[in-house]
Amino acid sequence: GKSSSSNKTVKVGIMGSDEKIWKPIQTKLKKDGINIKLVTFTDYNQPNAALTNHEIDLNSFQHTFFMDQWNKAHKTDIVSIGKTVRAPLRLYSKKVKSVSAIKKGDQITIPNDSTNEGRALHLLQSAGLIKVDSKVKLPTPKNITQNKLNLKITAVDAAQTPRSLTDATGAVINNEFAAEAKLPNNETIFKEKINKASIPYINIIATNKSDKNNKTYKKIVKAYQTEATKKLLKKYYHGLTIPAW
Amino acid sequence: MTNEAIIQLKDIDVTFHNKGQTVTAVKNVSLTVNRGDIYGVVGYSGAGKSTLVRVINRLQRPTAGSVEVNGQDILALKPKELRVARTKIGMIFQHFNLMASRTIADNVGYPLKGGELSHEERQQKVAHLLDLVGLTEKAEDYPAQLSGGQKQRVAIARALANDPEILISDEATSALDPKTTSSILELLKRLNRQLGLTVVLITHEMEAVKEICNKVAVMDDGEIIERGDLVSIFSRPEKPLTQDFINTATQINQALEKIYKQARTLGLDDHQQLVQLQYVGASTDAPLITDLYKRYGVVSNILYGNVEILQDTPLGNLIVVMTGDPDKLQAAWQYCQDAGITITHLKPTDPEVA
Amino acid sequence: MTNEAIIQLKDIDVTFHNKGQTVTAVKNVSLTVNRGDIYGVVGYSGAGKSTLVRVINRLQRPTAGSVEVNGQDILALKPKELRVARTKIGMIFQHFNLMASRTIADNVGYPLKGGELSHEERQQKVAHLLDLVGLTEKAEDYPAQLSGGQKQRVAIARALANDPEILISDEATSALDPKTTSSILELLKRLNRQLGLTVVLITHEMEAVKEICNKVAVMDDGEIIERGDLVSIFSRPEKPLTQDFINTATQINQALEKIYKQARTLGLDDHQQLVQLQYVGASTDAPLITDLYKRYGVVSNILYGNVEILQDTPLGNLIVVMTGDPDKLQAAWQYCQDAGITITHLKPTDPEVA
Amino acid sequence: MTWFAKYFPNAVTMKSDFLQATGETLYMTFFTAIVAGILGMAIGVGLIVTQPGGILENRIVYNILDKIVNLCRSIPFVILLAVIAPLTRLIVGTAIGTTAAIVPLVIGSAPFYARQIQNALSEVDRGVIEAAESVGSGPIAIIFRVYLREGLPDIIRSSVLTLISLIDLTAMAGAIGGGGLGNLAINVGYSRFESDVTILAMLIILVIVFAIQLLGDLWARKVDHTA
Amino acid sequence: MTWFAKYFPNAVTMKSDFLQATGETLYMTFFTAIVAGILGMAIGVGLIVTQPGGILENRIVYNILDKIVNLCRSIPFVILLAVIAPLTRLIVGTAIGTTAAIVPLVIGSAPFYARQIQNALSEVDRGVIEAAESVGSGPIAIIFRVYLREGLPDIIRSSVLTLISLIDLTAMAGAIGGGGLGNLAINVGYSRFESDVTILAMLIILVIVFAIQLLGDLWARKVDHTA
Ligand SMILES: Nc1ncnc2c1ncn2[C@@H]1O[C@H](COP(=O)(O)OP(=O)(O)OP(=O)(O)O)[C@@H](O)[C@H]1O
Ligand SMILES: Nc1ncnc2c1ncn2[C@@H]1O[C@H](COP(=O)(O)OP(=O)(O)OP(=O)(O)O)[C@@H](O)[C@H]1O
Ligand SMILES: [Mg+2]
Ligand SMILES: [Mg+2]
Repeated sequence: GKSSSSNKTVKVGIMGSDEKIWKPIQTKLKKDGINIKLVTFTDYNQPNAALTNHEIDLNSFQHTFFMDQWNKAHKTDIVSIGKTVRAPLRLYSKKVKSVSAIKKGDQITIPNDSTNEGRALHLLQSAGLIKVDSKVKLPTPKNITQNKLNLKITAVDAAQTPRSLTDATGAVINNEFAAEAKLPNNETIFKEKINKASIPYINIIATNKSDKNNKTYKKIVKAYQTEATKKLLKKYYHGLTIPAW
Repeated sequence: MTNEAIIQLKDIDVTFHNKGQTVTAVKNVSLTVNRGDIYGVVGYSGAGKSTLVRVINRLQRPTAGSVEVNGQDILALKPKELRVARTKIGMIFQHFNLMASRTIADNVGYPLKGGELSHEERQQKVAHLLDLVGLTEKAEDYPAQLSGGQKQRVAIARALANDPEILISDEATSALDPKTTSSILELLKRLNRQLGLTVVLITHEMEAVKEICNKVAVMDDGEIIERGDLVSIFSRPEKPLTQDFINTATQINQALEKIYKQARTLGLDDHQQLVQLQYVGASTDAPLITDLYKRYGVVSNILYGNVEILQDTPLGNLIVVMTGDPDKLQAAWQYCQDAGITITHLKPTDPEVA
Repeated sequence: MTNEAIIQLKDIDVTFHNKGQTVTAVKNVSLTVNRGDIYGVVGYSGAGKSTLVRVINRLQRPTAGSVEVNGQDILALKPKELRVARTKIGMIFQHFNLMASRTIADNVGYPLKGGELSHEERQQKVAHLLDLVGLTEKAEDYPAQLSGGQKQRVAIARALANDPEILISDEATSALDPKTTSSILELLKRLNRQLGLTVVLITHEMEAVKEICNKVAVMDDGEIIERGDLVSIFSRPEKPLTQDFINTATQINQALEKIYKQARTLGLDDHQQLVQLQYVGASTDAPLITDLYKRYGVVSNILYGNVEILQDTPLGNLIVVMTGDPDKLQAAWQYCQDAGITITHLKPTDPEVA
Repeated sequence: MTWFAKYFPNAVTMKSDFLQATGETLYMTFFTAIVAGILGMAIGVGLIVTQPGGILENRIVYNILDKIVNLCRSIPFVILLAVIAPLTRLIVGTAIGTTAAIVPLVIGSAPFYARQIQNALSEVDRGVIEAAESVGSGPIAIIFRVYLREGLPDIIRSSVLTLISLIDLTAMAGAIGGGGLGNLAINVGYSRFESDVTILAMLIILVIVFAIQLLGDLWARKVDHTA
Repeated sequence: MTWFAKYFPNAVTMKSDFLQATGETLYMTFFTAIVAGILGMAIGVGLIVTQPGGILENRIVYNILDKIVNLCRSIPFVILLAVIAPLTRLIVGTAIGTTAAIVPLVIGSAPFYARQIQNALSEVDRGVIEAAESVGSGPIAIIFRVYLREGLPDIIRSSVLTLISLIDLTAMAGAIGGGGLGNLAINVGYSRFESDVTILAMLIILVIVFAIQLLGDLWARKVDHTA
């Protein structure tokens, strides 16, 4: 979309679970003559491909870290035009009350999509459970350099992580799945810290570099970064997902 | 042959329902086969022969009627009892029904599987059966590699594997050459004599019927229209169909046709007469044709003849031109009739005489 | 019948290779069939008959040899040409090969599909063909609902659908009752006479051969061991196998066996002699048995007789007991021999005479 | 509707979503079935006629078809989606959405169907083929009038099997925004732990599956004249 | 190895991952094949013998089996994983990991295989069954000595088809930590944009698929004595 004239359709690629946040924004913008069409995906690889092929105009599903990785691998120019949320990972357990109670040989599950997998390992590292190779940006269980407790770390489908709590001692769970699974807060035994290291994990609205200055898109970002959205996030995520603007 | 009934079919009906259509293949048929019988079943293609015999081992449940085999009410048997009963009833299928996945030896040995025989005994038995049907060389081949007649012989050997008391043979020699047919019929006859095997033999080869059956039933359109022992059926067929079958088999119809054609050109005069002589039994012991000349000076020229021996009874069927004075001819015919010979006067112009 | 060759097989070999095994089904066979011939092929089960005829329309490529049909080198034809050539060669398969998914009418009409006939013409033709084989009623049924013989008749009708010039019939009447067989053979003969249809007829029914073939080839173990016109094969069979086939067909072997049994108990004296008389052609026009009495006072009693007419030529086969003075008997036999009759003296103790 | 609202608390508010998802599933299944059906049928027939001993025996063509089928069947569907995106764009102009999903669905199911057809047709009696050859039928006639006709009952049964597998496969179309009931069940019901949505979506799939199986069975029985 | 290192820059460092994934795929495929094979075979045979006109005709059993198969086939695999987790726990003690994946894989592929078996066996000639009945063979003998034997070439072909579909399915086992080549291709190669890993994983899958197809074809040809 090159024109910034009002009353145009903007296709926004999102993950299905974000629909409830985006629907009210869609309704609101309609009054301003911006027609948002939400395109939902389930696979993280598709929204960026669709963006570079101009099948969608914006997407809102990734954090900066993922975008950078993607740009490097695919030699594309996708840029962020606005922050959305922070979605810190948490380590949950139904079996133990604290990290220190984790025993030798226990099993910990982590999400199996690459960024969350790496992030989850870093989380376990900051919880003092393991050490991972610092040279590797996106570590996998293979890159664990120290595992004193001899933990069994298994990567599973992100949606499986809450479900795996029955079997595993602990599970590193994405905010959205934790929210959807309505996991009680007291089952959190470790939380990703919000600090410099977590900046790359701030979620964004992204577009092609050529559309960086598109006024309509900026309006959409504005429409997202409102109090109303904050309320919605609170309502749906109970503080698991934190507004980042 | 005792007179103990081994198969008793009573008032059997078989009706097929196929998508709206109804075909009654067997209608109200009753049939008793005694132990030791070789019972021939003949009839038009589609008359219901195969359907009828399939009722005997309940491959086909009749729509109505009762079936008793070996004193058991077959229709009332429980599955397990039925299976035991079936092991005593060998069956040769019209379409062979061999297992494509098994070798010839394996097909023949199939009925012995799960039986009491040891592996060696089974192999020996199979070898013996294959030898009986002349297929020893093909033991390790598969049905697809066999000729039509070879497949049929495998089916025969398989049906005999269980040493059945009853053998149901649905056109078991239809694909066999005369020599092989003969040897198979010999085999059946031997088993019949030596072991008392009862045979129900569906066939359309009247030669085969003549050769081994002691009783015959004739089926037409689902019904048995005539039945009886072999000689009476062949010598005194009552129904036109039965006559037709016998005539076709002896080729008398074709012969007559040809004779008529010749006779017309021949031009028979007053002193000559075309007659058909039919006789059963003793008549052949008396030298008929010589007699006729000796007694009446009547000269008989055999145009067509068929004298055969059924179940040790000769059966004669001659078409002759008799030449002599008209009154002598009359006397000769009288003589024949007195001797129990059936005389039919044939007129060359007559289109249809049998 | 012209003498123009329509099928010429030269030095045909067919070898099957199956998992290591090699079977040579046809060995160095040459065969010429003239336009208008009805050529019978007989032989033991497994002799190679089916394999041989499949070579004619290249369903089976021979391992060696050449095939010429209608002046075309069949083995050199391109696929398209072969297809055209095949439309002129009707084939009745030993195992029928009907399409289970099509009705009877549709099976018969199959060869006409894609041809020049309009829908109505096709339907008419199919109706006519079904009528010819007596299956009008079953037109809308499916093969699974037919009896064995009915299936075979469908196959016959299908083979005739294309009005072929050549009909290859592999045991086309083996599943048919004598009456239906007769009518099918009649049909073939009529097509042969009226339209010049050439027929290659594999059969094991010697009756069928006698009824319609003008030439016969006898196969044994992959080879043609004897061939010639019908009468000469039947009257003067050279190979034991051929003789066997003919004898089995006329049942002379079985008759002899029975006669021996009777004769032994009969106790023939010096004045009596058991003889077999065989003659071809004109002999039947002379009243042989009366003659023998007139001339030599020899009384002949026919124990078994078979006089039949092949291709308008009578063929006689009698077993008689002749009674008379020894010297008269001698004279009578001489007389017979002079008249072209083959005399075989049978001794009741002789176990094996044909 | 109270019991429904009670047992399906989330689903009850999603009527339009369900309608749309059902429509999408039917849409994807239908068009994929047509295209993959024709393609798979063509390849399956191709395999049968060119195989050793086939009516158009051709070792090269057979091997190529055989290898292509195996190749396509080796690619996990998610990866297939990505791999053939350029092709999808070429054909439907975009690589996302319900229509775009049809392309990978076709590529994903056609080879499978081809094998099914090949298996079904390899049961057609060689003797019947010979009978057709003997009356001068060419390859085209034999394919359409003999193979596809004699093999029909088995083809129908295999098609039912493939069709049901295809519905399963459409669940994965969510990955490229294809939507559908499977997607609803997985990405709404399952991922959001709203099991009533999952169950309702599955019930609708179940109804479709049963309908296909029932119609297929009836049809197969109708055209099966072997007994 | 230089060209390999050049074209497979990431994969070259992952030898042990590939070995492990291959092992996992073979492990899951093998054990699933055995269990689902037996189960599917039993159900398929059950369907055949109890169907109308079958040797143990039984409308009730047939309908139950038929409905169960349809039901299982209606559930998308990912959901199946979750739905049967309790069962999985019961059987293998845990619902995550390679061994745990076998349970849903079995439930996911057995009904499919059952249908394949049913289709394959419905081609067995009725006349041959009758011949066996006529010599007094009981249902067990007819199943093992006739159906499974006469239908063997078709059963092998169908098994190859199912086995290859199963390998495809193991790719989804990644969802519960099952690992395997498909998971490697998707969750390492594809989602980290390391296409060389994806390609190598697919190549290994391809080799397995070809091997199965080849062996299956050879075996089917060996036991097929119909021509
Ligand atoms: N496909 C095959 N593979 C191996 N051997 C075969 C094959 N087809 C036929 N044969 C063998 O070739 C020989 C001749 O077979 P053919 O079918 O020609 O006999 P036939 O004369 O027609 O016999 P019948 O009268 O019994 O039909 C037989 O011994 C048979 O076993
Ligand atoms: N399954 C079936 N469905 C419908 N009709 C059938 C079925 N089986 C046989 N028939 C019909 O029943 C009649 C009798 O068939 P059957 O097979 O008993 O005849 P047959 O006397 O054995 O004939 P052939 O000598 O030709 O074998 C035929 O008209 C046939 O069409
Ligand atoms: Mg019959
Ligand atoms: Mg033959």
